[in-house]
Amino acid sequence: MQRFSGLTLLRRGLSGQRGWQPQWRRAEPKPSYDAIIVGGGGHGLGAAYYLAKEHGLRRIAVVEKGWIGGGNTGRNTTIIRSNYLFDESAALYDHSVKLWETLSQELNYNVMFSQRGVMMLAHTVHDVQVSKRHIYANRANGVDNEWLSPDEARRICPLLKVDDIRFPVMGAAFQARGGTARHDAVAWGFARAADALGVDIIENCEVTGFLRDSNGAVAGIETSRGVIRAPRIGVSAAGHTSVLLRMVDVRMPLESYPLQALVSEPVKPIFPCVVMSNTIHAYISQSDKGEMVIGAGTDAYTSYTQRGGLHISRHALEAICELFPMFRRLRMMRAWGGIVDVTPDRSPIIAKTPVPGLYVNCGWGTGGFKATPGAANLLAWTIAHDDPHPINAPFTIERFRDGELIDEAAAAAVAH
Amino acid sequence: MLLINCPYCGERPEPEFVYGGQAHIARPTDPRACSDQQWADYLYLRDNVKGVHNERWRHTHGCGRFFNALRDTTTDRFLATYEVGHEPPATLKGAHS
Amino acid sequence: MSQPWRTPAGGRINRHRELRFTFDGRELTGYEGDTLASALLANGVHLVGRSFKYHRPRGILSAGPEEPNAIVTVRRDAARVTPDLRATEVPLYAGLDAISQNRWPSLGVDVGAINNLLSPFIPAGFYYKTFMWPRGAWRSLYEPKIRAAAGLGRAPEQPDPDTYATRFAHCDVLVVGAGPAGIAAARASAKRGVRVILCDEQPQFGGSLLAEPSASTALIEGQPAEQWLSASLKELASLPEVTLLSRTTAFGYFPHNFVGLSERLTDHLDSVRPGQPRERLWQVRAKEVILATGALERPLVFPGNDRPGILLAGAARTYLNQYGVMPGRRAVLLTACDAAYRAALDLRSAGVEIAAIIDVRERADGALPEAARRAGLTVHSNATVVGTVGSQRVKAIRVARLDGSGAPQGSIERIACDALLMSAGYTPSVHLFSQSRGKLVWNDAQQTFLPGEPAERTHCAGACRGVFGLAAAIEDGRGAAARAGGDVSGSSKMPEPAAGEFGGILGALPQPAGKPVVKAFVDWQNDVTSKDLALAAREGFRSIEHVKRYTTTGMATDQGKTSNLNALAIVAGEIGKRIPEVGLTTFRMPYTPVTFGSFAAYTRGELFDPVRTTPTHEWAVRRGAVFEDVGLWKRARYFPRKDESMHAAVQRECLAVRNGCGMFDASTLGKIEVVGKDAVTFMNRLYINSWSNLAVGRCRYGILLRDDGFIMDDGVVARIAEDRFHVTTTTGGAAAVLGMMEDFLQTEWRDLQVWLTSTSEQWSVIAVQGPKSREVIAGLVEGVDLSNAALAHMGVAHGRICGVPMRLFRVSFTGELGFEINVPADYGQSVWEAIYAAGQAHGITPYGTEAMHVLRAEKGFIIVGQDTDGTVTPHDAGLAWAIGKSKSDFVGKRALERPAMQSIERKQLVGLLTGAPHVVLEEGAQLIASAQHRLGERPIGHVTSSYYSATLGRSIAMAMVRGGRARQGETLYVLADGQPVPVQVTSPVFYDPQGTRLNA
Amino acid sequence: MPNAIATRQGPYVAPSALVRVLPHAARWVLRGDSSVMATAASTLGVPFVERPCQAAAQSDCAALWLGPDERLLIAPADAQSELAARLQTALAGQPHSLVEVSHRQVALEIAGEHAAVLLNSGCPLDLHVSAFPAGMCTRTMFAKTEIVLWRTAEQRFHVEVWRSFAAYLSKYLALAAGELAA
Repeated sequence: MQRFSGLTLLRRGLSGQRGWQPQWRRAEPKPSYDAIIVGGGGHGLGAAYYLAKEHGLRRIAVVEKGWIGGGNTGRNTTIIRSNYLFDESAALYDHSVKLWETLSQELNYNVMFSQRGVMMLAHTVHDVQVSKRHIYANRANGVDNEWLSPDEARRICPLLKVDDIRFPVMGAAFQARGGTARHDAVAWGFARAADALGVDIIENCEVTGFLRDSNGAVAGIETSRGVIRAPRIGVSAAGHTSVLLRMVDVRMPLESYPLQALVSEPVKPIFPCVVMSNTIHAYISQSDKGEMVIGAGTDAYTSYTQRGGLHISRHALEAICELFPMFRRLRMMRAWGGIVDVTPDRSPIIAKTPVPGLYVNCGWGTGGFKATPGAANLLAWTIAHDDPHPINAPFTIERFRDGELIDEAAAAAVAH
Repeated sequence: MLLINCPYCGERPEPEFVYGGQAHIARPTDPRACSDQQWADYLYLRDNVKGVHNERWRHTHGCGRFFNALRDTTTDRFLATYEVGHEPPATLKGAHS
Repeated sequence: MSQPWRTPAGGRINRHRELRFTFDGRELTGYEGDTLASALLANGVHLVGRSFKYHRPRGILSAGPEEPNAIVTVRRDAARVTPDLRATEVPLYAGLDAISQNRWPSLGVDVGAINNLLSPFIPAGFYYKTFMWPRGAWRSLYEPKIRAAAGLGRAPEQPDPDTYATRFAHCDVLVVGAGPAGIAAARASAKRGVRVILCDEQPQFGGSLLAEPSASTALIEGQPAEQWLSASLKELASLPEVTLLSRTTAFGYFPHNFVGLSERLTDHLDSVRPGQPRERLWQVRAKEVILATGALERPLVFPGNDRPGILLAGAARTYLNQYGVMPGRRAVLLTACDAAYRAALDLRSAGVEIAAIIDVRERADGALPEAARRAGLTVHSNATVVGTVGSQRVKAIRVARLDGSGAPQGSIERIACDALLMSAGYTPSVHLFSQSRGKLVWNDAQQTFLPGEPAERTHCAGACRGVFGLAAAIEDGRGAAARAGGDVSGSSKMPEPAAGEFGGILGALPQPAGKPVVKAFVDWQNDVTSKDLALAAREGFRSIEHVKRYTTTGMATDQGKTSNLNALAIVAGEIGKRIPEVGLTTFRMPYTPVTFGSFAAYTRGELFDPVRTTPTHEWAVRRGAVFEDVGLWKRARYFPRKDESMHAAVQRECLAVRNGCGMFDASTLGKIEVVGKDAVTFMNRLYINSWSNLAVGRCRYGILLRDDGFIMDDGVVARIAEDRFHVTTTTGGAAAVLGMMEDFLQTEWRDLQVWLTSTSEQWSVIAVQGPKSREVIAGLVEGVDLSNAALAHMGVAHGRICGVPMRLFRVSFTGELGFEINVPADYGQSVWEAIYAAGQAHGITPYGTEAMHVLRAEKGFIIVGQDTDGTVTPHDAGLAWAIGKSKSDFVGKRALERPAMQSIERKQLVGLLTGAPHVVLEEGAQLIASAQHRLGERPIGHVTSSYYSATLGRSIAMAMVRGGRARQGETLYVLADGQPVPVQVTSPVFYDPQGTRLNA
Repeated sequence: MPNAIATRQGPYVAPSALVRVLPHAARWVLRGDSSVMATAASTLGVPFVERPCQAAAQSDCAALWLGPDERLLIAPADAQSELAARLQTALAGQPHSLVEVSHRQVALEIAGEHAAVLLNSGCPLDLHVSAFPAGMCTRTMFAKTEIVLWRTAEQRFHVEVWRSFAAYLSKYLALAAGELAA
């Protein structure tokens, strides 16, 4: 692998930036591999990288229907945090945050992980109770999270309007280690590093079926570019997981919804952290390029169209304009949609499937980006050991049958 | 904002409706006879079809009625809507995969 | 002389109204009808901005929404500051104050221009390759620097004082674009008598006709074009079913022919009337959509193509003919198509010297080139520009002949000029068609993507589908209208475009070998050069989406309107593929940027979400109550007496209830009337409780689960008649419970004869609680015997209070003798006041939600959503007693039998008492089993409710603890801020466990 | 006899040009099959109409089709108890649900040349007279509140809204009406 550094950039600058090699090879599918990852997003590429790096597998392929990083990896709002309520979730997401903290060096690719802090606003007495429960639970689990008064919140984010709004801000939970990263770089960085370890990254290769051996175990995949055999296959295909697993007659507790996001035109730095409000549905940060990056909600109905309704983006901007009334004059430059796969308890699945040799990583809903290195790392472990790592052991498919839900959504539920 | 053809009121804008998930998932008549797996299947397993999806909507802010629809989840185009308790229109049934 | 570059006459500006404006503090003048760009050009100002990365001086490239260079901030006043506006779209008004961006200290002298010298070392994607060492420096050093360099204008820092509006509209035909094709389509549609909306982003309708010279001899339907335009617009304006929207951009095409339009209402006005909305978001549902969105001219990619003074040929023509502005005195045209010759001819007529026409094509022998030659203009075909000269304005160009292989050869001729017009041809504007998910098809003849199979009821007309030329566009517009009107007689055939109206080239012009420092820009704003695209291709980025993301081409505020096709062609060339094989990046909304405020429109402050208030709200406000938001409701949290703290007020309110009488507005609770002969069966199937044995005139605490076994809601349910229940729900759960009930009734239990009606707002509910409550209401109530014998705890009676009908519940959420008085809502405040007056003798005290929470916690009553969290079963909450034991099924029952639901390690509801009575635990604090917490040791529970109880003279708390009920008597430790606090696990019922008080 | 007699007070409604509050009314939600609806119509003295989204009105009484088995009955406030008794008597023996909701909601009238345009500031329905003629009624949404919308004349609408949403609806209308005045 050609090393990236300021020095090499300088040196190549003297010769017109010639001599750079492709960051990953354009691999042709081989007849067989030790393991195949289906899905060339950050999660899938990362899983291939960790399989090669930490588990010594050498013959690995990642097959991607389109271009790598073109799914939810490249369509999210890049928020990274680990302040989840339940012990199992906090452990999972914090595993990921720890990997994020050294990922640029690990991959020799600047993924621009920016620990700007994530502020989650509380607008009601109930919100305050829920926030504090998160904070105390997180701290007990070694995850940083602190309570901010409205004044303290404004000291960190001076543009935030806390009074004279429909739902005044009563405080906020703040995770300083949270932040954002450059989404495309994560896919490319994992691809380049995996490629350097011999992983074949095969783009424009759509899976059309699975091969099974006489015991019912998985034996390979049928693709638009021919049959590829492997005894172990990890599916990391986000919104299309249900479609793929149906090919081996496994129905998944998943539904795929459109999720939208949008950015403003770029402006000079003005916004120092990530601000989220689950109560009024506002999610905002500023990108390195200066755009305000805003997450909108999911549409009400399942869809694979990668687009959503106007009322969904309106709703997102209503909330942003309420909290940041100076942003009413900013303009939406671009909006886009992704497909998110949602489980009944809003927690992911990283697990073995009923089919031997077939593993799945899915159900990340709206929060998959933050988990990229962690999920990849754990999927690789699970494939390598044919058994989950203790961190992802609770995130099975069977938890729904047994009632062992990790219900992050319900835990924030409002009643009274 | 979709335009949805309520079988009772005609074409109406999406804000009047509430999505009701996959259609034709009947609650087992004798839950005691269900295994844990069967009960979990009823609660949680969904086809999540990429293609023609059989789904429920309720015209909550209109006539209040639940009804069923066939919608292509790759285009969001509705093929048909029909009343609860009815089967999807025969001509379209083949489309359901 | 003011406006030295203005023509003596002509154009569509109002020369009778001169407008003063400033640019970077310099005072200038223009005319009404100018854009900021045309006014700047009229003053000879070409240097307008600096590019994003290299801070290169930039001028005005275009005359429309595709402008990548001339990006400015407009400041109407201190708060009305709008960054990142295109000068080509900013309407001039008196007093306009425009400021250039991305430069320091000034536009002329910009320190950031050093980046231009460093450019060899900062190619596309350089930041992925560096800034990684040392690790900590990213956050402290590199990232702040990168961020400071990025961004264009400055965001406003004061709240926007403007207002925004929105409107839903419906039509039979929406026509987007009021050029010749759009107007023809609108007229033809309107003739059928249907509802038509015609919108255009420009202040005036006419599209390309506006750029025609006023003396144009072009004929439309036998009339001079100008006459046809005004007659058409007059006709359209006279029709009641036609809506004409100028300054209105169709920015988004959503499913089912739903189109978002952004109408700009005040940005062109000198002053704005208070309350006048700045913009209106139109949300249009159209039966048929006709897209007549025209085409955008492509720039040419050649070395030094970004200097101020270099602009699109069509833009030059627009400035001349529409605005009466000469872009230079000595111009050169560099072209790859015939249409651009019109610019040279028109400028020549206006007295501009045309130094040369350089045509990169081998031959230039169409009608227009011939006309140019006849006019005495020098045409060099088979030649190209290999460089430009000038720092802040082009001074000269360097021209070379092309050899047989198409490469520059031979001597280079320098031609002095102060303007370079360029045209690579036109790209049809397929943005909205693509947004609608219509298929784009590569057209080899036109070398562009054209609309193919539509996904919606969409019809394209004119240049946006490759139909160029006036007559063809008109015919096509009428054809589209016919198709939209249901005429299927094969009229979707494309009219034959006039010869010479299309054509051109894609990609970079041939460059001389060597010369690595000279830049040929593809994306002006983001400073992406043809070399950057080549580098991306070398580094393995072969998908156009990858190239776009790696180089940022097409990702600037113009979203690639001028750059996308050129970039695609260059990438295709680099990797040796045909353009359609490389693919096209997806078109996404918005077509041009749309103000956030117009999306939010009226939705702000008290209109952000409805503020729901109860019938006694006004009284509570008068009493100085402090309110809390619960869902959309405002509920009185406590009623402080002057200078009283919340803590003191709550203690006082609690003690008043315990010792005398308190009153509380419980109106926000959801209420559902369940009626029908099968009502009891329905309730049995739904709730965990048994209802068969509930007598008429009695009520019961009911619990509702989801079918996964977890508590969803709770509330008191009264049997009003054999076939009628009055069901109450939590405040936040009302809509969800009704929805779930309807779901079961309509889709699962269609055998039941039951109807549901929401009565949440029919009833105002006044809780009168405390040992004196009976005496307080006795004097007001008629027709009900309030004695314990006649109306025992959980009894329900009908009667009158203060002369109005009432449903009286003897229920208690406080543990005291109490009544909940339901009266029709409009009487709520009046009855409340009467009770308050009657209670004066007994020290009646209004209390809020906070005291209510304390009182119920003293009794160990849960609050769904606070003590439960969606993962709690009735067993967990200590409510298993409520389950109707003989029932074979109810919603949630089967799920309760799953293994995990049976675990003794589940969290269960318990009480907690601190050793020190004054220590009030933090809600949400975590519980651990030992005094020392080891990091990573998982907590065994959490505090759900915690208060200081004035009644008990100590703190109390409720908690969910693993295996909690078996731990009664144990000492656990509470982990919050500071040292763990020891607590004793107890029953959650702290007060009057026998219930003697509420049965009094 | 109690010494205090309660008075009726509707919710706050923000004033604006095209909007006025209609007088208190008696209201019921009636559920049942078409024979129930026919009985109720004759009791109320309004025509029996089965067409979806159609109101039947006569003098001060109206029956609004809200769903296939649902009507909103509206009558003068002072006729409330008498009509309630007559309805109960007439409907006795027929399966039905009659629930009084007189105080649940409040009625506004929006009238004038711009009435439909004003409503379209928050209501996503096609209110062109060809699509929503006089006599048509339906539950629908106005911005973030549910309403019942009934066109009583080409330039006049009767809007029913739950009482706690009346302030929101009327303030929204007042704001949107401001720009129409211009």
